[in-house]
Amino acid sequence: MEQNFVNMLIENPWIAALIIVVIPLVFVVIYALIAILGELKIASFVQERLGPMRTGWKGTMQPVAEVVKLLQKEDITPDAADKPLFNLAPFLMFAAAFAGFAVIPFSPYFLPAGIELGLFYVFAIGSLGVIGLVMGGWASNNKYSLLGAMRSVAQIVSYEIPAAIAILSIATLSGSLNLNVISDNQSGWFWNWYIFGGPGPWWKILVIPFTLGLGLIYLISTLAETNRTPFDIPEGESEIVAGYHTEYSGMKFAMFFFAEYANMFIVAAILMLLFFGGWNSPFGDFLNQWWMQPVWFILKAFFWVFLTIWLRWTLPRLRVDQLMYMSWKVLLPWGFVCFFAVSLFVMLK
Amino acid sequence: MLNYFKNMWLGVYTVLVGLRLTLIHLFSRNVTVQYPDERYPIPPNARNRLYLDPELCDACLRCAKACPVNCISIESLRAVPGLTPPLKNGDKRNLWVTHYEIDFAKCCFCGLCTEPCPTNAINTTTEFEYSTTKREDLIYTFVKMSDEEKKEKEEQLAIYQAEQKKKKAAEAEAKAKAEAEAKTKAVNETKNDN
Amino acid sequence: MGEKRKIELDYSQLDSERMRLNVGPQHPSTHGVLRLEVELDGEIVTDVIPHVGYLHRCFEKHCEKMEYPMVTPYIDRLDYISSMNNEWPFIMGVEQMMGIKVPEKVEYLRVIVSELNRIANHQIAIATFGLDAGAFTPLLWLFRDREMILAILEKLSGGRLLYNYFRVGGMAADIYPTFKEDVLAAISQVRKTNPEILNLLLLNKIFIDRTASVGILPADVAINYGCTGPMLRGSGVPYDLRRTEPYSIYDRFDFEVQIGKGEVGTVGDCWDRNIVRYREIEQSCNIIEQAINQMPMEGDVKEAFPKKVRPPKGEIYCKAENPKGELGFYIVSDGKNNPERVKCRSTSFVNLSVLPEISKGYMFADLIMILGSIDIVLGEVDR
Amino acid sequence: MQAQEIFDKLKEKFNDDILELKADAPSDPIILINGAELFNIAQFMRDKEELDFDYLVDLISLDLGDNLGAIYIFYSMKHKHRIALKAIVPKDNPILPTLENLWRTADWLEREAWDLMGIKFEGHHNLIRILNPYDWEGHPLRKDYVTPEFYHGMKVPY
Repeated sequence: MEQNFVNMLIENPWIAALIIVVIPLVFVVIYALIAILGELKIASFVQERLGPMRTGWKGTMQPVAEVVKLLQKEDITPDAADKPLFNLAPFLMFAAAFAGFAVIPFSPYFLPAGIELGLFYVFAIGSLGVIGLVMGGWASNNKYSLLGAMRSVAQIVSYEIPAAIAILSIATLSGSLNLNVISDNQSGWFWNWYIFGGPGPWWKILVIPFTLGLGLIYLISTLAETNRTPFDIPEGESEIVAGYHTEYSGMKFAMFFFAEYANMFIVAAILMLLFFGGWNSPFGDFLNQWWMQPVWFILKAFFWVFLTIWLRWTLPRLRVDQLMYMSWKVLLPWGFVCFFAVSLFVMLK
Repeated sequence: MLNYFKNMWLGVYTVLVGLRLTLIHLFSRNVTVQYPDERYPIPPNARNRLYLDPELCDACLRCAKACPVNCISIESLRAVPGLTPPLKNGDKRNLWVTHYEIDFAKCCFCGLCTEPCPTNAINTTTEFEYSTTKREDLIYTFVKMSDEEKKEKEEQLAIYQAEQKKKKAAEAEAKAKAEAEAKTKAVNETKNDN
Repeated sequence: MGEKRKIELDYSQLDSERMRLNVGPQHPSTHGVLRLEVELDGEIVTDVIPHVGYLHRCFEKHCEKMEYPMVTPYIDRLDYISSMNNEWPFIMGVEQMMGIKVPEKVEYLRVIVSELNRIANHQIAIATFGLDAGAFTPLLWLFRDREMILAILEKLSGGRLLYNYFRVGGMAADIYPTFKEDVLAAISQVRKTNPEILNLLLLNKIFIDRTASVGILPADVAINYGCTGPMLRGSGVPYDLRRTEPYSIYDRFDFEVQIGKGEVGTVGDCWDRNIVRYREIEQSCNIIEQAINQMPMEGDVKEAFPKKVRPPKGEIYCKAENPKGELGFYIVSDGKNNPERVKCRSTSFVNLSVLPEISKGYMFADLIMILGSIDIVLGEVDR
Repeated sequence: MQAQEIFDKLKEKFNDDILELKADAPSDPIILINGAELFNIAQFMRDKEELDFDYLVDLISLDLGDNLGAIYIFYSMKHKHRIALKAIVPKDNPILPTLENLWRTADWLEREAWDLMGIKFEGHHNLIRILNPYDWEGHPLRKDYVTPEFYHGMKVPY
């Protein structure tokens, strides 16, 4: 299977590589704008408001206006800040988030880098963002930023573990770390998705509760890793103002913002690839043409985005110790239980 | 251990209850009033910007005295009876308002000034959109007599006062005379009695 | 390597320092311009020093220069969330000094408007408390319902937030024709949407985890600190001036004084204080319903206006149950047009003083919740 | 318990320091006391079983011309009665004992009275200004207070 349609179209490898890099970048920007709009509009509809109504048709251009505003703003570096680190942090964070896109297959014909250890890579690179976060929090020379950064590190590091357990289980189930292969394994109807035990004999229904549990565990961990409510403690505005990006404004704040949204897409994509059939149509061969596959993939990722927004406007925020409790005492033990059950199933199959 | 499971179940259950509620509200009617296009109905008795009808004001200073923040400043001049047109409601005008201004930057919109007004000259209106970029623009001058007019009125008043003074003096003289006459008369009478 | 090194940790030698964090005067959740000097050991609060006075407006000094009717607009601005309740004790005090008996209709109208305002205040208190916990949606839902109440009060008095509606001897304006229907509609709306708030926020497991057994205020400490209102009732003391020393016509209504029972945690925790507020909304609805049905619709509200507000020589302490607690005015009159001295026993000021006592040893996030559960308005703290 | 009974009870214990009872309605009943003995009287009122004033409602400071006055309002949660104590101190040496150790609420109330009226509370652990800025001069609620023209270069009367 050829992994990149761009390579097929363009002879020159350099230009092709450039285009391959630019496509996800453009995608991230468009995706972030749509996600921001969704956030604004869903929030306001839940709260019986109308939300932004004056920019474009029914306020659809609001995110664009916000980004333009952010870019126009004065770039402020506080006097007491550690300037090199302060300026580096947002870019590091964005770079880390963006690097994850290298192995995300939008469709079988578009995989920027077809490395075999894709799952491992995306997980490793995802943790790098924490450094940018700590850097920003520390270099701001602000106590609120520092508190936010510390909370953030504790949170992200703890929640990597349940997430890793969930990923490990799926790797066991599929026998591969290549995201394209994992996705390919789940082709067919939606009961072949790994959240429903993956393809297998009829008695796989025994493992379905455990895979569902793993899906839930991974979902909760992704919420925590992307700092979404109810785990938005690092930027809990009522306590520590804005957490690690208290001192950031303008362009650098926009970088943090985009990094966050890029990160959100990565975790959503992983969730979809591992549990929800990736780029496969849920209905067998129906609408499973090559041009529909990326659409399915993006639609599924947007469903996750909708879910997080829905949760955000429903729930209050947890406290730091309760967050840790949830990670180490609830998600991790149950993750292990599910992992053992899945392993047993694989051995017996 | 039981508590552990109970907490977990409660956590999941209450989150689902909340999600159900927010989902219902996601599709319910929105209550936003899109302000400059649509407007919230303001009741007629709303206490917003004050309005003074200069034709009704008699400069009795009751509004200025009632104001808790002293935002009303009034200057007045005594009116000459006979030469002065009456108020709009037909009452006699005792004083000319030469200067009447309200500083809306100070005004606290309590409406206390409207209550003691004998002629309902000062009133609250429903107008609330009058923000300006300069603080001076918030000082509203309702009456400002030009210098010539003021001078004219002052002169009239001076003449009138002079006349009055004369009259008064004449009266006083007449009175004194009358009294003196009465006295002498009385003295005469007593004399006569004797 | 080889030899195993013995590790001895002497914690007193460990180089650690406590962090002093300045929360406020500009901070998203200090409910105004309150400044808290917080000493943190990691995330644990070891000391809190509140610095108040950023909004000091010399209320008491102003009162001495002002005639009695001119004081009410200033009182409105003390606790701007519940202005109606604020005006009542002052006006009542002046009336008692002058020996004015207000008409029946005025008494009922006063009860209705202040209970409406109590609902509005508690809605704000619960909403902002939810906001401190990170729940944004209940805020907007509660503001939507509050809007109906504010519309009624606006139609009555002409002001939306600062009413200036109470007068010595009566009210500034009579009721409008559809008053009864509007009030009943507002009550039914509040009653309909209240369970939603309960389910979405107050009974949510995360919210309970955040608030239960946090900021526990035992009853004796609460009394010793002079806390009143939902603060004290949350600690299980049924002290409500409407019931213990009924003023005006509160003895005619049937309602229950709500106290915290510690259903999900300990008696006197943040959750208890808020559930008391939540239940008081329901009780206020009951009172309003009874009052609006008993209220005489005819009659003049300006009947008992005195010619000149000039109380005789004397002094009086007049108190009323503000949504936040006992609000009292000590008025000293020397027979002139303006008071000799007005002292305001502001509820928020006294309630806030308990913050350092109950927030030590909790986490920083809990401090914010405790502060939110006290329900302060800085306009009243600083006067 | 009625005001008269409370007065009698106090008179019995502190005969000379309890001066008089003013109970002309509608004003609240006020017991005039000797300021120097305030702490002992207050302690007696709090701890005595039949009185049991566990709640200090308010502390009011007054300017009485040559003297300063302080009025303490007490309430008993148990017996549901109310009484006020009034102590008068000379203006040039306004010292009262602190009640901070009996009722914690007195902490802030006394700070407020010190800040605005300038009554010194002896034994208060932290008698600093509370509503005014910490470096403000004078006690604004006194009748003879003159508002300063400038505070740190800012014009004060607007």
